Amino acid sequence: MAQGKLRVVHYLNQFFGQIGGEEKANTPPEARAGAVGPGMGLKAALGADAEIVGTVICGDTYFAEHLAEATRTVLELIKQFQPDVVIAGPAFNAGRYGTACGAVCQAVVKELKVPAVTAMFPENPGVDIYKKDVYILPTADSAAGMREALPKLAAFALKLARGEAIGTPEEEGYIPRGIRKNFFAEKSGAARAVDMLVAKLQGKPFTTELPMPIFDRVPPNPPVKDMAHATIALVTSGGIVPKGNPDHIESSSASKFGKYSLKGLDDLTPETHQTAHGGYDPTYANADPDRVLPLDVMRDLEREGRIGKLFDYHYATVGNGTSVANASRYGAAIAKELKEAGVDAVILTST
Amino acid sequence: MHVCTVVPISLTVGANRIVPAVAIPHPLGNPELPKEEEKALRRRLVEKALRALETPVEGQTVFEN
Amino acid sequence: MEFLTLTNNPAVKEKYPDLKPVWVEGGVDEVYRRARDLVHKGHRLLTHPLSSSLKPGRIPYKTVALSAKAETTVDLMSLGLMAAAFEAWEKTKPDVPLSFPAQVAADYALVDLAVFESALDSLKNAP
Amino acid sequence: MRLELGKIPIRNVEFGPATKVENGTLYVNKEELRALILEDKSIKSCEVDLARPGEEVRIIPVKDVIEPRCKVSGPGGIFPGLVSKVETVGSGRTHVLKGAAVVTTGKIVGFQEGIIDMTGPGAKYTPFSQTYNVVLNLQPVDGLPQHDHERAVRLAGLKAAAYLGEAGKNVEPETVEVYELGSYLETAAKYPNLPKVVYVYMLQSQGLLHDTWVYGVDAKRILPSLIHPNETMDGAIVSGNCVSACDKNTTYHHLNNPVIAELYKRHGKDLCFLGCVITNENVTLADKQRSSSYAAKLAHMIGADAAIVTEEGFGNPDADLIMNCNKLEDYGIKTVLITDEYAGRDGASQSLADVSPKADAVVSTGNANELIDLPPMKKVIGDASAANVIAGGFAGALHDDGSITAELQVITGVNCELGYSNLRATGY
Repeated sequence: MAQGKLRVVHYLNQFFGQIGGEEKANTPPEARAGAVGPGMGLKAALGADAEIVGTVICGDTYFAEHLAEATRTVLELIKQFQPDVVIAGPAFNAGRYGTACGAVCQAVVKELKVPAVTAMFPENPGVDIYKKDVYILPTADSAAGMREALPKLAAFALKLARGEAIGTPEEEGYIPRGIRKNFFAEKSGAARAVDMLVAKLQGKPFTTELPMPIFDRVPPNPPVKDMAHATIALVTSGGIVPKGNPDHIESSSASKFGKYSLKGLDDLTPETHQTAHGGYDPTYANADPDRVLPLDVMRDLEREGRIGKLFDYHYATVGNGTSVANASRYGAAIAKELKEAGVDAVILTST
Repeated sequence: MHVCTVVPISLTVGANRIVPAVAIPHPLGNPELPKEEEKALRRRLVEKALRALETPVEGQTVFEN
Repeated sequence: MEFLTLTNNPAVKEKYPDLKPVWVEGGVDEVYRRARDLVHKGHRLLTHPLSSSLKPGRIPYKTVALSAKAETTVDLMSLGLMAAAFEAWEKTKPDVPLSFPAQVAADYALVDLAVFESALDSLKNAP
Repeated sequence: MRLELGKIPIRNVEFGPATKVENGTLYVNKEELRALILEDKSIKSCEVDLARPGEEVRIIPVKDVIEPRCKVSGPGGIFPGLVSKVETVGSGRTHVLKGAAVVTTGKIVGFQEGIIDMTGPGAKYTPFSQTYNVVLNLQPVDGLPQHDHERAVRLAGLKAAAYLGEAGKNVEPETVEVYELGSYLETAAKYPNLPKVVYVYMLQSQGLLHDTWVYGVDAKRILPSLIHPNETMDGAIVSGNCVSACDKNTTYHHLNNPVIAELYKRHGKDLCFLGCVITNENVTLADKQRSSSYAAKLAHMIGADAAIVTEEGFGNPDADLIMNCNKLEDYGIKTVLITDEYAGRDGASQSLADVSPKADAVVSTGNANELIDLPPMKKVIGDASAANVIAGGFAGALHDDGSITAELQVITGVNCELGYSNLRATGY
């Protein structure tokens, strides 16, 4: 290997690592010397100054199901190559792959103190989870965007490896991380305010320097046609969990949601359930958790045939100081599971 | 379908079918009522939620009654 | 109007026994928790829960005034302010428990008292 | 109202037998100045020190910074209602010792902030590292209550600035700027085709160490009022703030309000500057509602099409800022806000305690939580132990060698929400 070249390590899943498709998604982490698959295109884009010294590959399912262990092993394999920079993906719209790329890059930055970059479709769930800690470049939603993505990834990785300053998302093209940083502008705040005001008055474009948080809008679902045969699920942000809070859902800024069986239960009592929520006085919910999650009434309605069936599980998280990004992620994950389980409609209760 | 005490928050976060609830610490109950009446109140709210789910909506809709 | 004063500030308790302030044992977050629970029950915040230009996680004392009567509906603005106050507390809370030299603690008590007093006329005269 | 502002550049400051300005140097008769300050029997001692740009000097904790000015002609005097008689100011002629400043220091409460470094990395964050500073270190008589202590230090600084300003009375200014605005009707008639702009000027008004004074009146006692921009240039608005150094408006800032300067600059070109509405930031929500409604109504009544709103402080006043914004926009008045941010040390937290979709045009003066390392200085003016309290959990840590690691918040003027400086934050 030529001396003085920047050392790049590439992370891929089983598919792009040319091990196989979904049937190989359980493959544990392994390392190869040199470039593999899209690494070839990346190599060309990196040019003469850098070299892909190794590729680490892990199956998506394996990574998702052994998160801590897989991250540790992948990290060890990456470390052996002594990289100057790590590139993961691109993952496009593959959710598990995107999440793995984010997790790998986050660990590389935090544990190995080596810069890392990944790329994926902006709506990949990996984006919301990791954008704060990791540089993520936006890509198309499928591998058709590979040719466009690789040169951008290569150029960004070279910048990182050389220790060059990374500019704003607008300048560099990465997905905004939501981190506020100071710098000295060319004009004073007052002069910028008057410029902005004049632009606003003249109907010309202007960019606010502090964007306000925005919330999603979703189109409404069609109504449930046959309630007597529908499966209805209960979901709550009011923190109703089995007594003892087995998943240790945090009382505020929840880092997870829980899924709990309602099989064989007709009524929630202080003996069986409690609230994990720290955002309101828990006395009433603890005395009778049905006040937040109306299981007793749902069972009555199920018996009477008003609804077809109450879904066997309820989902719960704590909507107290939980970031919008996390809340959306839990919502998406819960919705996906419910859809796969054939649930027709959901009653979401909030405190 | 969102059963929620603070309707404006539900509107802000984008829920489309909204049923206003009783109070923040007890959205589907009222500890001041006798047990049976409280359950009847809860049932009325859940039935309202089911009716909301059966109703076609164009956009965000609050089911007051 | 009649109002309800929540405080963990000994200076407020001492100077205004007539107001019968509700004493809160604990830090600013405990005052916030009590205020929030009252807001959930329909009381309205009368003073802003954040103190002037002080970080809530870095100060020992806070006094908050709420409407004495609970309404049947939750006041949305009060709710939002309590959420913002908790967020600000969370953001500024110290890694180790707060401790202040006696004189500094007394100064904090005085400033909280002064901020509360600057609201008193408005509170008493409000409809 | 027409004001001639004569600027006398100051390029050095020295002690001397007589207080005067000569060839750009401000000479200060230390004893005369001390005697003037000590006329106030509540002040036990007053040390006068000088701090020049580039010197290895740290001033801590800073209470206020004031620019020396004097009235040459026209009604009233500098700082009406506090130093001069209450008379409407803002017309005639005023002289400014440009480049000089009075800095008051002295511990009023144990958690007071306010650092000015005359050199090193901290210097580029405060405008007062570039001024020739006459520093008053003031100690009160024993047992003086903090309210009286605050007043004594505030008045001492104003008196000193007026005293030094007198030295420029008979000096020929290098430049004379003219600021003139007539009545609202005249002004609007003069530029019928330009959008009418009003400046909504928020003043911190929450009690001890968080107050502002207008013609000697405590701003928390006012209903929002109209004020002619020229009045601010003669010291109609004075700071009584000394907590949250980064985003308090010092009296110097009020005298040199950059929003007023910019609006004057653009007046008659792409906008028509009508004037200012001052409003407060009180403790009760009823007061906040009343003041924001009243301020927006005044802006509407004088026919504003657009407004710039500046905040003072953070947290609690974010509510006033957003109320002002919502209510102005509800009148159809296009609004731009200037605020600083408290986004946490890592910049990842929500910047403001209140938000609104109507706040779609916001200028940021930077994240006050960002950390900075301030190396030790050869000389510390003021109360070096104040830094110990900063270490005591307020915003940073004093190290053994005298260096300080702190949030930017401790530096005077760094995030001034009048938009005085160039610092801003952006999303990464």
